[in-house]
Amino acid sequence: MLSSSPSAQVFAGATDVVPQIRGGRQAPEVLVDLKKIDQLVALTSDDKKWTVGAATPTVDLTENPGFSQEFPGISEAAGLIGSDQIQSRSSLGGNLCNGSPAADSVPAMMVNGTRALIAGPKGNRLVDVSEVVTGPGQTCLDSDEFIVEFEIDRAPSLTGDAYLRMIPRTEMDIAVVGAGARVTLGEDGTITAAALALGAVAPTVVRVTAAEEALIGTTADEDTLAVVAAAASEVCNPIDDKRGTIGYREQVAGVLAKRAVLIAMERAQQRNGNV
Amino acid sequence: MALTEENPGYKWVGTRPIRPDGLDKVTGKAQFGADLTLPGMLFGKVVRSPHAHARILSIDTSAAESMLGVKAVITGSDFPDLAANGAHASDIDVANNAIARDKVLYEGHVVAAVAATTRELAEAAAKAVEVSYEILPHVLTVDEAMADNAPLLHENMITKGVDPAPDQPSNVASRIVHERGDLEQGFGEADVVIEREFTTKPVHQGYIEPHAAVADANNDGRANIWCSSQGHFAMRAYTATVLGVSQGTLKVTAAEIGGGFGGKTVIYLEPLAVRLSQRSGRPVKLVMDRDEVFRATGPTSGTRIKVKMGISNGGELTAAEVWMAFEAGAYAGSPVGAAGMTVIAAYDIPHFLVEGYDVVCNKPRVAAYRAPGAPMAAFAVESVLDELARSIDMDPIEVRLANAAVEGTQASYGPKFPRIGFVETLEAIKEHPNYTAELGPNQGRGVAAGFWFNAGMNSSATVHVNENGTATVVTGSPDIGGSRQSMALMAAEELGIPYESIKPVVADTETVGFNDVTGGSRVTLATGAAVVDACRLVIEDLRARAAKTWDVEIDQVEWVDGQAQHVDGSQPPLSLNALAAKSGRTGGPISANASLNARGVGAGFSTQLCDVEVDPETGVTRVVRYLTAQDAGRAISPDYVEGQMQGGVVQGIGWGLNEEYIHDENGAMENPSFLDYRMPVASDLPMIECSIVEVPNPAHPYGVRGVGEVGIVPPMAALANAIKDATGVRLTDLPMTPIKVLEALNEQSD
Amino acid sequence: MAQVYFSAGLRDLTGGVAQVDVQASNVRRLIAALDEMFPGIGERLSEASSVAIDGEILTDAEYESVPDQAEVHFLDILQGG
Amino acid sequence: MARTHITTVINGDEVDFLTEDSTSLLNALRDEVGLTGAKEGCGTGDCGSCSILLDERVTCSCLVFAPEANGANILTVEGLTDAGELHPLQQCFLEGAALQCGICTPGFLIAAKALLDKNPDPTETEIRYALAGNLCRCTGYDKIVRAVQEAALQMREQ
Repeated sequence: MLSSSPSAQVFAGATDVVPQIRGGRQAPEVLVDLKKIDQLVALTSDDKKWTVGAATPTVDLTENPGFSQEFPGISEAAGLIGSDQIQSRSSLGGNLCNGSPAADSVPAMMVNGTRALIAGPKGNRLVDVSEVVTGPGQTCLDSDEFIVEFEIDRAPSLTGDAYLRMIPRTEMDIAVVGAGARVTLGEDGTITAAALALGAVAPTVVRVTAAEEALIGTTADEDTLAVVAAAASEVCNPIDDKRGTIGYREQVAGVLAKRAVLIAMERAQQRNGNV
Repeated sequence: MALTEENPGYKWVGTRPIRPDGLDKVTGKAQFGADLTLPGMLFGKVVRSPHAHARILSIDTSAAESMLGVKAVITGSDFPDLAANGAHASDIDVANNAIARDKVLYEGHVVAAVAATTRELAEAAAKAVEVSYEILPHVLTVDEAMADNAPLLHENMITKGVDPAPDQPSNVASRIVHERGDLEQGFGEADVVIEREFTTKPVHQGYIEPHAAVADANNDGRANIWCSSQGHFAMRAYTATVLGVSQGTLKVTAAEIGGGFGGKTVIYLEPLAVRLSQRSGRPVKLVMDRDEVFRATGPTSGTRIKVKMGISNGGELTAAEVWMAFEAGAYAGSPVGAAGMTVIAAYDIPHFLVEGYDVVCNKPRVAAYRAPGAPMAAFAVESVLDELARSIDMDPIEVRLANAAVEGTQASYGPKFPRIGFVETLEAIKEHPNYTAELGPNQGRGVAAGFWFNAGMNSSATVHVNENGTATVVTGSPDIGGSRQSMALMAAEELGIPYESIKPVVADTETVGFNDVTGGSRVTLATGAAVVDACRLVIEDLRARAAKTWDVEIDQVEWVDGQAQHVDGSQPPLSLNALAAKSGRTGGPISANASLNARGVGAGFSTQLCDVEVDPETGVTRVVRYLTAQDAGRAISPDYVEGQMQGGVVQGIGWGLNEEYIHDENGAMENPSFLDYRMPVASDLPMIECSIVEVPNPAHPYGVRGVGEVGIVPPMAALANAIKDATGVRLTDLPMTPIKVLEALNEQSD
Repeated sequence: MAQVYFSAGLRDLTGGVAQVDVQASNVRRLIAALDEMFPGIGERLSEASSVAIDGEILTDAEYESVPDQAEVHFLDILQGG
Repeated sequence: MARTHITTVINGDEVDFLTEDSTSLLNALRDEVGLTGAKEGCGTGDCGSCSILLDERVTCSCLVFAPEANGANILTVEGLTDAGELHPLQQCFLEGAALQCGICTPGFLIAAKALLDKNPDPTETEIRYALAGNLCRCTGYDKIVRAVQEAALQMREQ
């Protein structure tokens, strides 16, 4: 159906599509409700991974105790996408495919190595979430493709993640800066693996590899965190817009990066053994 | 009824019963502006300018008109040219703002409107109207508009209030000035002089209900209008002016109104809906979407204000010099006049000069917003006062007490104050435990005060006694925040019957005498006084009927607790019920009207205390505690007095921290949505603690002062003073966003 | 005699005079008397101002009586929200 | 464009209506079904005035395509009252003066019901965050939060 109608628009929660159509920014001939496909609205896990249907309402993630304990960062990011009203409808698939650099769930998914299963007439392909968005509003999906589900490998023990964002209010805003972090600790309490991703500071969500490398082998002590913050600020390539300035985004990216790593550390220390 | 301050002995006034209109509002039955549907009704849509300043070269409506289902398309040429008819300048501005003629003056200015059988068709037809523009250079701020050689919005605008009158036109509509004493002497007597410059952005009233109007025109030239507004009599007058018809041809019914705060005292849609209805022969509904509300209605002015004040080491203010410029938007009429009158009115300052400018620019025409003009002025002066108090190491309440206006103080705007309650609000804050509560890390505390005149104006009320002894109280003041409850409480008190026996009604323009707008915090005072007068006429009539029944003189009859009593107790009392049941025998139905131009307006004062916590690494400010003390004169309905106080404070918090109009370089608004125009949400706030101060207004039967507006005056300065206390940085540019706070903190640490 | 005060904004019409004593029984007559003293001020006062008599601010007050010794100020008309 | 026939259960009653595919559920409820309790404050999901329960989940009806409601169970503010008896939230909003102009009230009542259905004993902070998707410009939220606290207490005691 998607291939036959060039102006077809798929939607899950439609929280962005409805206003776009109404505001005249889109005029699709066909609307396809992905929620009607069972596989797209599901949340399951096995020994190896969690599978999240791309159109699953984010409230299903935040209200799932198992998922939320294992990936509190993804859960809290999902819980920041708009109000309770929005979370009844919003989905990881929609949040990602909008292509917004400020999408809250994307840094959280990225630091957890999330993969997207993309379906299309030429068959299915599995793509790392970090490769889906190619620019503001742009994705690697062809117009006849859509995301079916996300796969997230089970978190090893002594692993924790976190997502923080800066908004002027406490709710109902688009992130001015977002930071997702994940660390895994060795038995000695030092970091053996680290991931850090920032939202709203560049055309797409960016990984802070310099910070990740700096964290390895440390306990995220103050000196290391200063390096993390500096690396985070350094990787930013933001714009001045109505929501924030370049200088502010760079500075606060460092602050949130540091804070997110600390929370992830704390969670990692508490999570001994697979949930 | 004798009124004593301490124990008025009221049975209903001052109680907290359920509001008369509440049930309809919690069950979804209440009919707001957009809720009405008439048989055969069409949907309208307005075509708006995408340019901030442009000449309209041509409008081609043919494509829209030829669409199936499109029933009418109108443009400015469908309305009379008031300028050619020699109308008053302010009426011409109202008409040109309702629909542009030759020039558009802001993005969102109306250029045409359509009516069609469905919402979707109307939107498509609006898009099909082709307007050709010659884009003109624009000015967006007072600085740009006042610059030499600035592009002019109105080629014939000569500044008023300047002597001699300028010989060249400009974007400055008028200048106001207030002056007393000798500035040089005053600053000479000061030990500390502080001078600061402040800027504020336009902010919107932010009512949740977009403007809506339904019009149904008959082919005899008459038309019915249903709309949500703060004054359906005013809507009738403005609409008649724009249409060039007699007011008598229009009947306006007030829908329930979903918030206004001043922004619904003006017309936008009503004349368009009537004209579309006339052209199509069908009822037409016009409803704005939120984007239109932001781009084309409200807001209040952006400003630049300079304040210089002097104080003695003993804490006495010696002099003040204020310069301010207010954006009026596209047409003259910013609230700079009120700002000039209120800016230092709360204090007794011997030497001052206040100068203000009303400046047009290419933004939507400003509309009234809660104590129009006073909040920005207070932000500046109360911030400087805080700095002065710090500089002489004086407590912020004490410095205000030392200079506070009291009864007999010659107000800066002229007359002497009658009995006012400013000092009492300051003392209420000082005595409250919040004033000395411990502050945590990164927390700070700020105090600020505010003054607002309040208004009186014209009101009418009718009281009908029903056959069963209940009463209907009819007024023409749209109820925006619970005024039907105040009317019912005062009527119950007067008539001596239960509150539940009173049915308050807001009637249409043909059913009750004239009422000015619900604005200026006037309804409980002025319309309330009309209700009280009408009740007293009814009581007079009831006493006469009891006297007739008992065959005695009227002076032998008293009205006590809802019944007629013979002064010597020689007759069994006659209840309202009994008198109503037999009214036919004593002269017919019982009812009375009262109309008045209200007297005895009592000034309003508010003092507020704000505790904030500032994240030093992100600049985010959170309000952790808030207390507001306000003189209500007498709280007829304490629930809704608190509601006004809390609502005003929270609008002020939004104004102070996050709300602002953001425009791009082309003069288009960048944030016309509730997502990016950031009004406070529930999780941003603590409880707003209220201390109702009651210093009765001696000139009102129940001591009422207006309470609706003054609450929004202090919050921005209270926040700025608290941020200063928490961080050491002084912010002078609203809103005090995390970005600005962090920049200031960075500068401080450099 | 009522004491009439002119705000700074009106003083361009009074030649800088800030206060005068005027005998008039009501506001309309007061304005007429002032217009004789300061030609042109009458129109300005009746068109765009409120009046405060002994501290009470009134609008549309032309028939309001002016007590002997009253303190009278003319003010700009205000708009409320 | 041909209109689609939608069958739903609204406030306990089976209701059919016709709609265009791109019409929002809010407009369908208001224009086709005649239920005007849900209000449009923004049309973009930012104010919550149009809140309904859609299959028991709180949702902005302005962000739902009307055809999505086919087969769904909908609760609007008009359905909160049970055989003329007010829901405790409605009663507490009235008694606590938790409304001024009243335009946001239907949305708040629905959002508060969704909260209390899930969490019968919320903290003040939980209430404030659960209601953060509902804008009120009149009250400053104070009396609304208190009314929800009171209703929660009454419902727990029942």
